[in-house]
Amino acid sequence: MTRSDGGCGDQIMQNALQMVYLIPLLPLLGFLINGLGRKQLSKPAISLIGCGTLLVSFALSIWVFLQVKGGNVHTAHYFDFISVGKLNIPFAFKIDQLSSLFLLIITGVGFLIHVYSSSYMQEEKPEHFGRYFSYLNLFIFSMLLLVMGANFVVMFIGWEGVGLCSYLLIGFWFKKQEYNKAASKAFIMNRIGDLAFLIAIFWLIAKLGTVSFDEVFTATNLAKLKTFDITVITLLLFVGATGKSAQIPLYTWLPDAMAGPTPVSALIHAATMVTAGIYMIARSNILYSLAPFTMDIIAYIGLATALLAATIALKQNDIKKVLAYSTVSQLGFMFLALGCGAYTAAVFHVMTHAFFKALLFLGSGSVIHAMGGEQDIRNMGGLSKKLKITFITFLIGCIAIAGIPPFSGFFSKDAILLSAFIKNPVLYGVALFAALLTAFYMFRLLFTTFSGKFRGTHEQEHHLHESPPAMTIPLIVLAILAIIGGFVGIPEVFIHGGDKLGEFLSPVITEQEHHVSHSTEYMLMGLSTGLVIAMIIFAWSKFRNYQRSEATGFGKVLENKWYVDEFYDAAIVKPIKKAGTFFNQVFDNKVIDGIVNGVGRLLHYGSRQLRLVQSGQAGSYILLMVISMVVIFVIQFFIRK
Amino acid sequence: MSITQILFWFLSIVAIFSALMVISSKNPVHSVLWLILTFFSISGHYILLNAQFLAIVNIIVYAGAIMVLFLFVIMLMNLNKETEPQKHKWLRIAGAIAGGSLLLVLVAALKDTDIKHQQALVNTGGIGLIKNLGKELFTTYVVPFEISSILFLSAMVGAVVIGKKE
Amino acid sequence: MPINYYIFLSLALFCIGIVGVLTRRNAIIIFMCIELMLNAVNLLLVAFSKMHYNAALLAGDAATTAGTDGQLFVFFIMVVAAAEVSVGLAIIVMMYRNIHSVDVNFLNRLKH
Amino acid sequence: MNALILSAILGVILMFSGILLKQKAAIRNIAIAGMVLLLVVNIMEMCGTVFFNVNTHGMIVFDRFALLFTTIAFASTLLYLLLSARDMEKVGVNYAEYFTLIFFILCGITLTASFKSLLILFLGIEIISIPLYILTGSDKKNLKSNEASLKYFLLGAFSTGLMLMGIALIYGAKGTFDTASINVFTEGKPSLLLVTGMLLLLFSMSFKVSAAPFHFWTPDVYDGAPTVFTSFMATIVKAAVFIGFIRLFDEAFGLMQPQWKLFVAIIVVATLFIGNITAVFQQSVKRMLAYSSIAQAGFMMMAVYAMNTDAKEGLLLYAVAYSFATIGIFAVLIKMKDYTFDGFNGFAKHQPLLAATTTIFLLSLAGIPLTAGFLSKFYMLKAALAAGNNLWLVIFAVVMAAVSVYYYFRVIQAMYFKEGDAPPIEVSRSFKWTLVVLAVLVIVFGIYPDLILSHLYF
Amino acid sequence: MISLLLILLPLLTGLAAFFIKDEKLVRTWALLTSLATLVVSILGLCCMNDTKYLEYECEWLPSLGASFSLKMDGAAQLLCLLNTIAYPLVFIAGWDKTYKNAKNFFALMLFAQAGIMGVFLAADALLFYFFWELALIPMYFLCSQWGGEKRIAVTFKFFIYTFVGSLLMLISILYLYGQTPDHSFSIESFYNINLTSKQQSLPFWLMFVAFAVKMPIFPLHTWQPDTYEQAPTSTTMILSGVMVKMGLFGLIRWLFPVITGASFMWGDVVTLIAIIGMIYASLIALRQDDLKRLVAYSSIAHIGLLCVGMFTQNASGMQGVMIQMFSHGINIIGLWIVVDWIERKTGTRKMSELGGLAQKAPALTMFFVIIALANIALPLTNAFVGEFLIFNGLLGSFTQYYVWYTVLAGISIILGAAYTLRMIRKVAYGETNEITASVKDISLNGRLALGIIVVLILAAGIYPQPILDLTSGVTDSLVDKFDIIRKALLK
Repeated sequence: MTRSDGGCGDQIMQNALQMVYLIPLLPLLGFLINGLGRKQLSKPAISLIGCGTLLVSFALSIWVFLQVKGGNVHTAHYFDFISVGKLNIPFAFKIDQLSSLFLLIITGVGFLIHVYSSSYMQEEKPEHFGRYFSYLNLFIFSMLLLVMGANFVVMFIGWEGVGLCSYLLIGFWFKKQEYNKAASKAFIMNRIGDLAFLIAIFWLIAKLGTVSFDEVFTATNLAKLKTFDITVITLLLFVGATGKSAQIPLYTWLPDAMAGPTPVSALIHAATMVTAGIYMIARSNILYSLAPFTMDIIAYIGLATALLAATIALKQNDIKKVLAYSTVSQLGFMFLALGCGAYTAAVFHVMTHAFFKALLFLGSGSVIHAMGGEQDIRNMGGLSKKLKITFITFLIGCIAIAGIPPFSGFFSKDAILLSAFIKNPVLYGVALFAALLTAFYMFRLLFTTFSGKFRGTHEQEHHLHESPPAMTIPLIVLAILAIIGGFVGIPEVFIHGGDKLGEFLSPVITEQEHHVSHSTEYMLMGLSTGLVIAMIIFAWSKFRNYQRSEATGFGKVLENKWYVDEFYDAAIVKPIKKAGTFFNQVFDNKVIDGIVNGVGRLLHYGSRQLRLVQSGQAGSYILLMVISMVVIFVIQFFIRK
Repeated sequence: MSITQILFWFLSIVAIFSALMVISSKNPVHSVLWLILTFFSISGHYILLNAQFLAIVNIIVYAGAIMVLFLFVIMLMNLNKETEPQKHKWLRIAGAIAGGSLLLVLVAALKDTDIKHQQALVNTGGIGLIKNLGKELFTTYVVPFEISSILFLSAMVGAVVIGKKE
Repeated sequence: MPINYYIFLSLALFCIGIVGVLTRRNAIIIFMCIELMLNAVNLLLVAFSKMHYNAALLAGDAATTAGTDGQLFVFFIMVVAAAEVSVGLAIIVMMYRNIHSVDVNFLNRLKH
Repeated sequence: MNALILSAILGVILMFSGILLKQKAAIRNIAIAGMVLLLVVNIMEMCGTVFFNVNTHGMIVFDRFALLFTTIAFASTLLYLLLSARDMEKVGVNYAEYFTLIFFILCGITLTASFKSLLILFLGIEIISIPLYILTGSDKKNLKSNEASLKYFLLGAFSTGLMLMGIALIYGAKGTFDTASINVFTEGKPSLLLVTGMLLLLFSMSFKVSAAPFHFWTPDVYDGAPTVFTSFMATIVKAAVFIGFIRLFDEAFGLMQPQWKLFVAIIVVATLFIGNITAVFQQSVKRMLAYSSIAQAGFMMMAVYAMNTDAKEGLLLYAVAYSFATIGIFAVLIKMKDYTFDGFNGFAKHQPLLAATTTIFLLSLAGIPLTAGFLSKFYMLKAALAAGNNLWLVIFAVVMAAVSVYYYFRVIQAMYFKEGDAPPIEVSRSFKWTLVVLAVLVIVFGIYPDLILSHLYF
Repeated sequence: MISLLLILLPLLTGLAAFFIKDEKLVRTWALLTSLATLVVSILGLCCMNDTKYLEYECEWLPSLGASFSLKMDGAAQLLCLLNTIAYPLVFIAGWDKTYKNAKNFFALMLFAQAGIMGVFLAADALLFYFFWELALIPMYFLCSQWGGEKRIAVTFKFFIYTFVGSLLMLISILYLYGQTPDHSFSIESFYNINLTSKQQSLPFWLMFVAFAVKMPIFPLHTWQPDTYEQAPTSTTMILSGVMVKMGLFGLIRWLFPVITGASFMWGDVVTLIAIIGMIYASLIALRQDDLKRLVAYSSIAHIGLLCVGMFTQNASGMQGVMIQMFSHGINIIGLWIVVDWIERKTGTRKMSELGGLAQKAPALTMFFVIIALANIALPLTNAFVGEFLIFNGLLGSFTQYYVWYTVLAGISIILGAAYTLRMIRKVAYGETNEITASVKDISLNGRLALGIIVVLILAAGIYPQPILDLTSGVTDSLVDKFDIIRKALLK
């Protein structure tokens, strides 16, 4: 696994994995074709290209995965991206367990969502349709770069690339300025994180002179780093992650990002992009294991985010907003896991979450589709009769996220809770509470949407219909995955060696062994499951047939998301704008330019005064001459002596 | 105190007094007359300094030709006390102070020069005689002499240009 | 007579001339004052020439012509003065023709 | 020597031609021909052929420096005549006499450039001044002209008085008028008489070159004099007096630098300041040029200040750059009806060629590279820096140069960028071509000054 | 040979252009000649890249110790390439414009090119100063002849500003000349000057001010927005795309190698000023409504970053500057083309009056977005490489506050994203209004120019190594100089 020198050593050319560049290349091609030919191509052609390229790379990813499973991990080096002085940054891909797993998730879920989109976006004009698919492909491309990059810089390229795509896709319907605002907000908040990421990279370069994983994560290099450096670097990287993965304090962009088309929300803002932060930290777990302080920070931030988002989700009425906040909350769980050193658990949850959250989003998409663009759940209800498949799949999704065995969510969330318990029972308690809230608001959503009687307008009711197969099939597939997805990580307590995922990832992820008695483990599982079921029943009793009611008191605070956006606006945005106005109107014009022009004005004034000396009278001229003569004589004879 | 010294003091006082009168008398004609007196006293000094030739020339050229010219002009314009323009009082004072301070400064500066004890006034020596001067003028100083003719020419042409009626 | 006296005398005349220039407005008078200044210079030159002559004599050079140049310079000054006077008076007369005044401050178009 | 005598003769010839010939063209042609002859003869003397060999008893020495400068002066005068001789007709009836006086002035210039005795300097300056009084007043019916000539005369005579007093004191101290023997003093410090005389000479010379605080006559006289003659006296004459200035202070007072350097520095600063600052607010281009000539004098004074080889070369180059540019501008200005800045509005539309050349001249005056003006200023700064620890002076000069850009570019702006109807003026083809030649020369010397300076050495 | 040709070609063709009456003809002439120059510079880049072609020397003013010597190192080659690329782009983009008396316009443009080229090539201080001014004069005439309504005053201010600066530089040059062992202006003898850092301070500041005005660096920038706003856009492109680099190049060739000690000593101060300027300009850009002014202020911010990069005085930072000089030139020309098109078609530059161009002019919007994103240094665009290296250099530099400097500079990057996206949003997105409803998409020549620019952006963004290799020689030598000084001081 040593980085090749120059990239064309024989053993590397022999290595089949050298061909992985095809995986990102195909979506890139799709992007170019669809992007440039969006006027010429017809919709079917566009969707064919969009999905086809992705299908192929999905197939390739499976092949790669099998290769890796067969123990063939490889760093494919292509060319020197930047090489200055001692610093050399190659353009290289790293194919190992972690990346191959993510490859599967991205291409797989991505493919499904492409298929889904091809019918969901039917109403768009061809060129916008093409634009949509080109963006989507571009996103897949950058996401693949992100996970395949063999060093932090290539990773960063993808990192910013996905940010760009999310910007483009949130603002896809660019006629609506508030959508564009949301897009800009997403991009800028990501930028803040990215800056921290960059500084971390620079710090690494300054200390180690290299950024490639293979070299950074070697014992010799890590030994060079002082604890302080490691803490700073890891913290900075984590700040980067908070931007991308919507953690406190940079999470507010994600709910707004729901402005984009629903499949986009499913793909980017639920399944893949937002998990980039987790991937990055998991990727550099060796570094993090050396920075306990950072780990604590991560754990607390993650937990706080999980709780905060969950509380907010309780009172949201926009179906997508609820899902968005639940995403934030779930991401919080993942970070909690990371903070507790349970990297595998985090990755596991990323996977399962990708399944059920994508499922939920697509389901909501199907609902919105059916409701003719209506997103407010207060105007829904009783949809279960009309949208059977959607309802069932949605239900599965909810069960999965709520964490009821044997659905996938249960295993991953359980692993996380366990790790939290091991770190600190208090953490566990809070996390459990958040999990319960999750169950509650998810089922609130489910019941208000599907049960009870319809609360929308009549023509909406008349218009209600089940979505076409192109949309339902992905739902079904994802539903199946949401059910069985958890079986790759069955805890030891049930089956010895059930934790396939853990084994698979063990080469890249080193976790300290933890030991809790089986009884405790059983007890915890039972507790959580029981409470969750109780919560579901409570929600059922409360929202079986929903009555519209104004939120009051605390509920209002929650409905307004703890006024965090308002706070940011007042604390940061407004001052910056004020400063800009001040500099623009006062400082630049009056002060600096004032000085410059003042010199000119002074010149004029001096000139006007000075020419009065030229009185035009010979007498005064001579007088002045004589006086100056006297002065000079005095200087010469009486002063200079 | 020899006779020459007495003469020196006398002439000096006359010169300075008449010079002061030149600048102070209201009537231009009077100033001219006072100025002529000044020139005469200066010529007296020349004689004391055995510069006989210059003394004569001074009287002929200055007191004679030039001052008469002035007198003619003044008469021609019949300037007199009434037509005489007066400077503003303060300006006059300022001028007087300026000139006076210049004198003061110069005198103060030059009162102890390294040559202050050298004698100027002795009755010997004939360099001032026309013979010597002429010899010098037409041998060593012939070139400047010719050049001065150019000066006169230009002055003449100038007078023509300015004076000729159109 | 020490040379200092001559220096002071001519300086005095010279400065009187300057004062005249400064205090009068009649162009002709001003011009006359300038002539006075020139004469002061002449006097000084003659005195100096005499002084240098003496110095040379005392140095023991019996047939010296030291100091001649000074007197010749005076001669040239007179030449120049004459020329100047002719031109100057011409100018003054010309002005008088135009404005019927010899006041130097009367014409004051050119200023600032 | 050739030039000295020939110029005198030519003066006389023209004086009579005024009586004998009636048509002005003939007179003009004689003058120009004479000018060419003068130039040729002078160049021949540079090459070593001397026609008249008069023993000047060491009062006049035609060394390389003097000859080179006189050549420059004659060349500029030739160009000046070619451009502006025609315009003298407008001034008054005494057409021939004007040429006569100009030739006499050239005679004086030759003296001033090559004197070795204070007497010659004095005569030279007087031969320059007296005709100038006349030329200034030559527009007899014009009161401005009268006023100018009266002021010029009174102040000039006054400064002559100062100069004579200075010479007298120096004579008292040294007993000689010969510059070389003035410059030697055995006793450590120069005597008070000498210093006083030197300072008086400094004043009078500063007056003649219109350096502050003895510059007051300049704006009024340049403004009031007929523009044709302003052009002449502002350029060639001023340059000549400067040559006399630097010669005097190099040869006679070279060893007294401690006594005068400070005052020259003060004069430089004052001149630059007053000239540039006052020019900013002027409304008439002619008067602006008068002030600018003061400012340029300030720069030339830096040569006197520095007093080294660079300074001398630079002064020669400056004489060329400044004279050529100013002559060109004045030649155009004479043609204008309206001397105010607004008079130039839209000038470029009607007269693209004149505008272009004028622009080049203005750029040269402003000291923009590629023009002779830049290199001459450059030499000055270089010389001043080489003269010792005086960065402050150089910086000040540079800032003032920046100020000068302000008023020079006002003209360019008016000509090119302002809308206006400058009345179309008709100019002869020869005039245009002479102007172009002048502009080309300005640029050529700006790129390769050695064309001139290489003649300074064998 | 090559170097001489690079100067002579535009100069002579410019002269010739004065005599071409027909507008169409002179336009073609200008384009063709600029292309020829481009070919020459490419020749110098690839096949004739040997000192005997790249260097030229002949006698000029032996008495002054000045000679007409041209030297073409990596940096010079890069910038000459930029210069030669910029001109055809400008001419193509302005193909459908008409100027009153066009011949003067194009002639002056070509003169300016010659002047700029000379600045990049001159290996003699006096010659350098000559060209420095020569580049300025045509610009002055271009701006005040063909500019906007406030052009005269604004351009004059610009002229005075830069003129004062360059005069100060002249003093500095003269001072250094006095210190040269053999009194000569040639760059080698300038490199042989040895002064203590303290003695160097004055000439350093004198010279730096000149360069700072040109760049421009806060607080000497106030000429820039007005000038960019008033000048004819073709000229603005050259001003901001190429001329600005003269200042930076001055640092590279005339300040750092000659006055190394002071450059090191004052590095912190200058960096701080530049960073303040970056944030300052970004904040102002955030509040601009006028497109041109916005671009102008963003340019100030970017140039500030470049200056910071130079003063990191290590390989990474300076290499970053090298590539970023090129990138900034390309990108900002692209931005100007877009802005110019918008102004010409809508008659306004006010973002508040624009909007919805994405519907009317998708192609334009596409280019606009790509270039704008390049402007905020998105990965795989050229600017990313440059800014990455600069920031890396900054954090790795030896100033004791490097962390804070990096963070502060980073803030301006975020702000940069903010105002750029704001610009895109207000101009391209949203509903159309009566002004933008009738806009047509960009014309063919515009597409061509922008297309070339986008290709360059991506090419340099994906595979920047060639450029870095080109300039590595220059930066390495500079780094060595600084290392020596640093060791001397730290001892």
